[in-house]
Amino acid sequence: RFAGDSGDGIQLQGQQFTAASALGGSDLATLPDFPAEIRAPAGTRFGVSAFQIQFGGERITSPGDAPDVLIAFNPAALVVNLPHLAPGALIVVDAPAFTEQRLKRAELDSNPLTDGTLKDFRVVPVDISHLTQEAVKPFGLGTKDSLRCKNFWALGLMLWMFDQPRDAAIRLIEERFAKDPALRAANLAALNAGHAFGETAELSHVLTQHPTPAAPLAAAEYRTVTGAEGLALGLVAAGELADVELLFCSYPITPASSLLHHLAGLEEAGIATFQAEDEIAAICAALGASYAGKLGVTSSSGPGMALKTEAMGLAVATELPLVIVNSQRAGPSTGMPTKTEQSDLYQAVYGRNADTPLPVLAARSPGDCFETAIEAVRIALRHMTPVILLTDGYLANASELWPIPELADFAPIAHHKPTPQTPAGGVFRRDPATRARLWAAPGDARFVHRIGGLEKHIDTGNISYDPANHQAMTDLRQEKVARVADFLPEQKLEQGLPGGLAVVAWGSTYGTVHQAVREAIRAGLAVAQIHLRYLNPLPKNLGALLAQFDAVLVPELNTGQLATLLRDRLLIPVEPLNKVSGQPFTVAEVAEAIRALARPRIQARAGGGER
Amino acid sequence: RFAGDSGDGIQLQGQQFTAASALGGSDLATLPDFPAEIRAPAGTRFGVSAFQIQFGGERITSPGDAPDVLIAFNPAALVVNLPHLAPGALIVVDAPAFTEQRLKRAELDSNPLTDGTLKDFRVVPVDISHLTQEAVKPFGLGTKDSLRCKNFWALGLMLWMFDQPRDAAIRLIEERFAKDPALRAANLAALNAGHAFGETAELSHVLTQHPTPAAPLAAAEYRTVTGAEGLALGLVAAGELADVELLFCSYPITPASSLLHHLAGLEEAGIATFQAEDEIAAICAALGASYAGKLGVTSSSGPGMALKTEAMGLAVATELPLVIVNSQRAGPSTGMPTKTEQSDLYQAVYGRNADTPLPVLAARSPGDCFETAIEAVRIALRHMTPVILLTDGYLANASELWPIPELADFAPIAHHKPTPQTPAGGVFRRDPATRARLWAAPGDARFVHRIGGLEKHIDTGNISYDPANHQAMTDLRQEKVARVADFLPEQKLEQGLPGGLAVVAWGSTYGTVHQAVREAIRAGLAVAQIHLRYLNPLPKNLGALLAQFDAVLVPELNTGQLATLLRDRLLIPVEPLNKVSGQPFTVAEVAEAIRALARPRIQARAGGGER
Amino acid sequence: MSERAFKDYATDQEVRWCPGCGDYSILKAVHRALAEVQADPAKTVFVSGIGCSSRLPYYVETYGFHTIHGRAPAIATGVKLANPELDVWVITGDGDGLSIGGNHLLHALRRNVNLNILLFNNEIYGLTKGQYSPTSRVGTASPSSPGGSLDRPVSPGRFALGAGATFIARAIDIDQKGLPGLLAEARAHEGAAFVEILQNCIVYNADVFEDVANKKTAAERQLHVRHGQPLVYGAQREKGLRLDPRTLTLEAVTVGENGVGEADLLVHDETNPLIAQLLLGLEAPLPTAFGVIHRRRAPTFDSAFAERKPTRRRVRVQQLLRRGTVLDRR
Amino acid sequence: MSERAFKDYATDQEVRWCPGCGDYSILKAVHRALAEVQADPAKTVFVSGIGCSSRLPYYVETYGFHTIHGRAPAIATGVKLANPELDVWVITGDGDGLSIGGNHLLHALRRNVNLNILLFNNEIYGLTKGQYSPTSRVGTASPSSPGGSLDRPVSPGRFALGAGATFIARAIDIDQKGLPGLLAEARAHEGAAFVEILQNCIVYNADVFEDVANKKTAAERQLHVRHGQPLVYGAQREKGLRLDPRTLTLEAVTVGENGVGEADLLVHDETNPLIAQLLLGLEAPLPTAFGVIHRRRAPTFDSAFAERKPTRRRVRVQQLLRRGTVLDRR
Ligand SMILES: Cc1ncc(C[n+]2csc(CCOP(=O)(O)OP(=O)(O)O)c2C)c(N)n1
Ligand SMILES: Cc1ncc(C[n+]2csc(CCOP(=O)(O)OP(=O)(O)O)c2C)c(N)n1
Ligand code: SF4
Ligand code: SF4
Ligand SMILES: [Mg+2]
Ligand SMILES: [Mg+2]
Repeated sequence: RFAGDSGDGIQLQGQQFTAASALGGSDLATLPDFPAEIRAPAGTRFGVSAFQIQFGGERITSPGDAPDVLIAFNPAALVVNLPHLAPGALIVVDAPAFTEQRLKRAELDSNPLTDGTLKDFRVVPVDISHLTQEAVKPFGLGTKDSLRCKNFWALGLMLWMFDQPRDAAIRLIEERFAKDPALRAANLAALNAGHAFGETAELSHVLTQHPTPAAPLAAAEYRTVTGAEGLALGLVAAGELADVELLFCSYPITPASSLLHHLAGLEEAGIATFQAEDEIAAICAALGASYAGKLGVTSSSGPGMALKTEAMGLAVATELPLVIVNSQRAGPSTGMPTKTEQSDLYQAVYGRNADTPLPVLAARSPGDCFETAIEAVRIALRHMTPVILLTDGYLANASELWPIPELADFAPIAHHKPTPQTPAGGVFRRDPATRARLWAAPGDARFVHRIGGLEKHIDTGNISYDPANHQAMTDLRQEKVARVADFLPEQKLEQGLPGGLAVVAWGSTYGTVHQAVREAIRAGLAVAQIHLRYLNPLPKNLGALLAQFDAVLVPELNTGQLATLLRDRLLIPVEPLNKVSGQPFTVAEVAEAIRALARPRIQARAGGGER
Repeated sequence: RFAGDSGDGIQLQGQQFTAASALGGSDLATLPDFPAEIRAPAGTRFGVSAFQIQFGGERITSPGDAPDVLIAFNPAALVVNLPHLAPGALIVVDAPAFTEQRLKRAELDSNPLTDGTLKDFRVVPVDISHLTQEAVKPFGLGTKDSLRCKNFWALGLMLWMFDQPRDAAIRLIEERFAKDPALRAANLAALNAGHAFGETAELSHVLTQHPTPAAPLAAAEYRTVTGAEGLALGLVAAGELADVELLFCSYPITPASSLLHHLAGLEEAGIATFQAEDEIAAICAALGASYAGKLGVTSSSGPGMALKTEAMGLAVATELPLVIVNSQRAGPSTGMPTKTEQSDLYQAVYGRNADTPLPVLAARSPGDCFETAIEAVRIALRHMTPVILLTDGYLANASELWPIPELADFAPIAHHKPTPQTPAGGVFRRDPATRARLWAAPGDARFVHRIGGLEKHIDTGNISYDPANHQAMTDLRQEKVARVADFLPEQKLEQGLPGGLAVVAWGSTYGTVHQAVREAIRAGLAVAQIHLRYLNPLPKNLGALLAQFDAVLVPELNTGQLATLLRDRLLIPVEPLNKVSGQPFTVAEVAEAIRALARPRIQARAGGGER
Repeated sequence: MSERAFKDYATDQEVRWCPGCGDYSILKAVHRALAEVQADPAKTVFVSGIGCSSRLPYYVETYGFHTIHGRAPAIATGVKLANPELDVWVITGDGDGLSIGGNHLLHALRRNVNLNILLFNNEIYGLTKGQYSPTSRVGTASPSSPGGSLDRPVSPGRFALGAGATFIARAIDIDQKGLPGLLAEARAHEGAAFVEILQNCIVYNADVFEDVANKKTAAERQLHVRHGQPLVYGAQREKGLRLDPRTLTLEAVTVGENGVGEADLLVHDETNPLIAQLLLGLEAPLPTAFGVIHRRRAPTFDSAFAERKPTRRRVRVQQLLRRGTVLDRR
Repeated sequence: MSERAFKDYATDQEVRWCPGCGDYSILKAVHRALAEVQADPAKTVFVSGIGCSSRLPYYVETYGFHTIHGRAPAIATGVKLANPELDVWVITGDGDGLSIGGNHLLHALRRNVNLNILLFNNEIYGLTKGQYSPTSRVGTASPSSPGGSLDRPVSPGRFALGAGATFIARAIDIDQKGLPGLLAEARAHEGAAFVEILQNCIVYNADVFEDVANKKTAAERQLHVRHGQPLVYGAQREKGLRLDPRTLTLEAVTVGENGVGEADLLVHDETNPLIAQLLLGLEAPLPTAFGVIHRRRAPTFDSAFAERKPTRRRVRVQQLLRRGTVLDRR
């Protein structure tokens, strides 16, 4: 929905669009892959919805569709349209238009951009008018005409965000302005400038989400939450559950930055944020904080994660708690920063020098980011170990309606800080259940000690080159991570019954896979869904669980990294379904793979019996 | 062998040792684990051989034993003893004693330390006299007495190098100097100072080597070579075989530094060395060199390798040739820099963000370092890809008698540099066999282009966010590495026959495993040895080869990294034998594991038949 | 070979910066400078890190390497050592060059590698949506510092001076008259040439340089230094800077007023690090210094390297293999 | 609490340096300084990187963190931000702090984090067996530079000045009289205190500082500066340094000779960066400057951080969860 006052020529534009496509000649309306893609997650409704908006704009709110988008050229346009917006909708505002005077004219006595009105929308303030004028300057239009190009600038931006090709829009412009080369050139320039802005400023793509099926909402209080918000809230919640203060140290990188930005706004909740000079300094500062008795948390993506691997080794060697959040993005190297991928699982599990194991978790949805963050902190503090939490660019920006949790429902988080009763010394006295050491920090006269990255004696912590001790420490490090599994819940089936095909996935593919499996089950196929939160160590019962199936399908947005892990750990054959295009799976893709492997439920039972 | 002129009191010392141990009361002689460890690789003959040296010093030269050691307190002592030394022997010289005047007295007109006389020994020049005097200063001895402490200083250094406990020596001193507290304290201080020197200066441990069984030497010309030398020579040889110049960029780290040091001495052979400010700069400079048309090579260990992982991603993304040598050491983190380990295989194969595959090779012996270096360069240039070559601290310092290769026997190395005939443009025109791109470098007007770490269009190389292109590029990167296997030799059995137990190993455990398997075969067990040089991709026939065996034993100096790889890639059960103590395997350890799994050959055949 | 026009140095790639971004004018100045010196595209390489600024190589019709964040100086050093013939430019930003990349910049400067280093200083992380950078002023409100940043900023020029840079210059994006020539001077310098270019990020840090950039007041706020010339500025070039020898600080004076003559003004000496320190330390109300602030001759790392370590092969490996004692068992 | 003797700050660990290493005397001075200020071991933390120098924390009876190569300033920053109560020392070397760690050192200094940073400068990589370092002089022969190093060295002090350091001092390992007091001053400074300590690596770079260290000539070669005092040195303290206001350089003069009086000598002003630049630029035959070369007050990062970003929990998370529009479906 483009909204502004008529002066902006919105109606005119609307008519133009309508006319153009009414001819039936509009490429937009006839993009060949349109019908097929109609349920696609990659926000491909944009083209369509954009036009629905133009054709009087009926809103689309059913789950599984592109979130509503509002482009507000002035305050009035914003407030008038606000009520119609789906929670979590994306709002692009022409920032400078929000002047005192314009606010008054809209009968507003405070600026909605800053007074919190837009708290649960994603707002992108941009100087559209100015940027458009700059873009069309070369074509020497009058101010009025230049300003009219705003709409195509905005369209360009949206095409970027919804990840759509520009050609259709370009042809539309060419048809429309065939007679006026200046206007044509100007509008093309505006379209491209808007698109370029999205790319240059690394604005994330808006991805349609497949939340858990839209069962009638259970009775509860709901709010919207994005993955980044979920993580931020989960981290501070965990701090409260553990009664530990947090220091979040990070260096900006797309798409991880949004977590930094959210936490910077939550500093009253027992967390402080530090923007370091690079990712190495960020994880080092976080580790320093953990050494000093506050929980250090760091966060990054892609190349930034690679830089943190050396310091992770120090965290493992010194047995300090640390939470490392990885918002995965498309690679290798800089790759496609704004595109999503699940390709850092290998790195999380295996990507350090020497035998340096650590626990790895992954979140499945924006709301689940909250719980997974709490789990990550719980494991880090209970086992005195660094923990990697995997999310991705898609989750970070996706938003969903979320039943507001009651913190009281979460078990408090235990940690190993010495109490007044703890006898002095014995920093390396170990908890029998977890083999975790004491979390003794400077300031406490009872535990003055030295520690570092050189191999240390298992009991005294002093430097030791003793072969037997190194073996013992290596075994200890393995065992500490292995013992995390003793505390994990049994792996459950998300849906479906044993026997037949198990679809095993992790991370942000949850919604898509869930929908595909549901449809398959409805179609009578013997399929069940297993979704993993804990990737290292794997839940103890996973092997036994999978043994009840004839086949295992592993859909991943990588070249088969979980598949590798399952083959190695469980020594079972698995069928990988891989997609590495920077796009999430479509339900259709997963459904097709399921059809190829699953059999009707009846035979399946027998099949299950054969084993 | 301690050598110096009588003034140094060597004879006196010798007598003292003799006396002390002749009593049979010497703890050294009766260290409980001595007999058991007598064949151990960890240079444990030292204690014994040290005493043999004292008892008139018969030299031990049979392979599989501690290399001879000479401590020369002056030039005369050096030259007199030189002829008696095994090639590759370790020489610790009291550097300042090599004065003009002393050289004259030894009838030398040039200084053997600098005139190349010692080219094929490992020489450690240390200011022993001075360091000893400094160490014993507090005890106010006369110069003469202080200087006598030199021997215990040297003993301390050797105990470090041969990785022996000091307690026995300490008791020896205490017995000997029971009556003279000052002398006792001084000699103890000297002993500790010498030991501390070894540790502080990160002097590598001397490890006994198990070269391939001492079959009577085949007719050939031999020289000694350490692993580091082998690598250095292999790299320059490869440069000549490819007719490409090399730029070696590195940052010092134990044990990788020795490669830098050797190459710094070979700069006339078509390689230049650049000491960068850190490991990141080192790999980046090397990559810059490859971009500019020379082959970049970088080298590191442990924590330094972790720092290089980000830039490896850029090398994969830009498809530039690069050789990365990893001299593995004990970790995690700083760990035990001077101890050996094979624990970076996970990192080499999986340790990067995103799907970023690259070929991985490992050397098995000092001489094999030469060939493996050539292979690494061959693959990097043929496939336009970064390559990781794994060696370790043990190999880097171990030395063996090596039949001097004829460079003419090696196939020339092909690369993808444009020729005068190559049509302009088309930097990304791909070789059909390898899918490698053109190695076009600045300076050539025909191929002016831009490249970087953002995803690039598979044909034009321009930045591309197109999903289909990213999928295509991801597949291409996988395929490029997979196709390396098309060019690899068939995996052979080192010894033994199909059926029964296969012992599959990689890297520096070769000698030990070879000896253990040989003994088992002689004992009539159904065992065969498979040693892998190519770890990623694995040789195509490995699966078929292993299918001919009933069981697979995988001995590794890590927690089971190759075992993981084999289970995942081949989906076969394997029996890991892991040791992570910073020490190489002993033949006994491997032999025992073999006995536990192998059956007599006769049954094995049948066993083999059962399949 | 026919004369190349500055347009010939533009590529066919769509320029991806926000309209009005200062990077456009810098790009134009780069094209102009390359034309001015008739640079050979085949022998010219632009190496950049990551950031809006670091996108520049895609828009210059020479060889270009868009590398990873902060590492351009290290990669460029490798390029230069591998082929000293090349004219190597490094394009970086205040985040790329001074936050994550500070160490490599330090070492490229102190080694005096013959690189032309352009640091686009917009006092913000543009590409990642506007977080404060190491050059942002205290109190900068940004997505990562909603309450205002707390870090004291680093001065790119003083950092370069401390690193031992042999060429330090400052310019501003909009100065199309002066910038191309300055870039040509940087290129001409034998050694690491460091040029800080004040650049306007109109989206995330608009007009942060307004105080010096504003055309109306520019004459009063900009001090353009020239070797051997007194430090004068002002609309009528009536103002000048005088050194107080006791406090070793600069004070603004008006020539002609209370007995001050041109002779009393400090004369710029490019080769004097003390004067560089003074000029780089100028703060409002005193004007900001532009132009070549420091320049001195010093051996370059790459030429020493090329001379002492030619990669050319001078011995055959077979000889090396047979060096030292050989045990003949034939 | 009873008085702590300097021996009480030693640990039970066997000291692992080569006999005669300058690190021993620095360690002793550290023990002395801690005793002098009666430091509380529980509230004192020594953070180091990797290197011989970085082994020091094992030998000091306080909290100690021997981290990874070059990262000590970053880790120490985290320690200080997490608990501003702590007295945090950073122990580093010329390789650890200026080669791999240059960037973190730069940012700790420009942020002015309240750390006491001791850089042991032996102009060599000791721990890794003697390769040349970024402070090694051109031509240094080492295992990685058998033909002599080619890199121009960086000056730790000038680097610190360029980074905006608020406290810069220089000392020499053997100066047991002055060193403990200087360390106490560094500790007293509010902000990042940077102390370069010339240290003799007797094994790999023996006597590289002989020229200044030699007891016989020390008086002539060492200039000990004191705030507000003229720059005098020499056996009879008869020599001094005078500023030539035209060239802005320092020249050696003899007081009493051809009409030079004490009044003509430059008076040290710790707060003046220009004087710091002059002192840090002194080269033979002029003496080397020791003592507090630069010191000025500036807000510290950690105090601003503690004030603006207390980690104390001020709202309950449950409230945050319910912020914004809530959709009630009960
Ligand atoms: C290793 C790594 N860390 C972080 C990032 C994210 N990142 C890209 S550009 C940038 C900062 C750019 O700032 P600057 O250098 O000033 O360039 P500008 O966009 O302002 O021109 C950051 C943090 C990255 N790409 N890689
Ligand atoms: C990441 C990493 N790179 C390299 C090394 C090897 N290393 C250890 S100490 C050191 C240099 C030490 O030099 P300096 O800081 O001057 O300390 P010194 O030993 O001279 O006191 C190096 C290169 C390492 N431990 N880690
Ligand atoms: S974000 Fe700022 S720096 Fe980047 S292109 Fe836009 S205006 Fe320029
Ligand atoms: S190597 Fe040098 S710096 Fe290291 S302990 Fe020995 S003398 Fe000291
Ligand atoms: Mg910037
Ligand atoms: Mg040093």
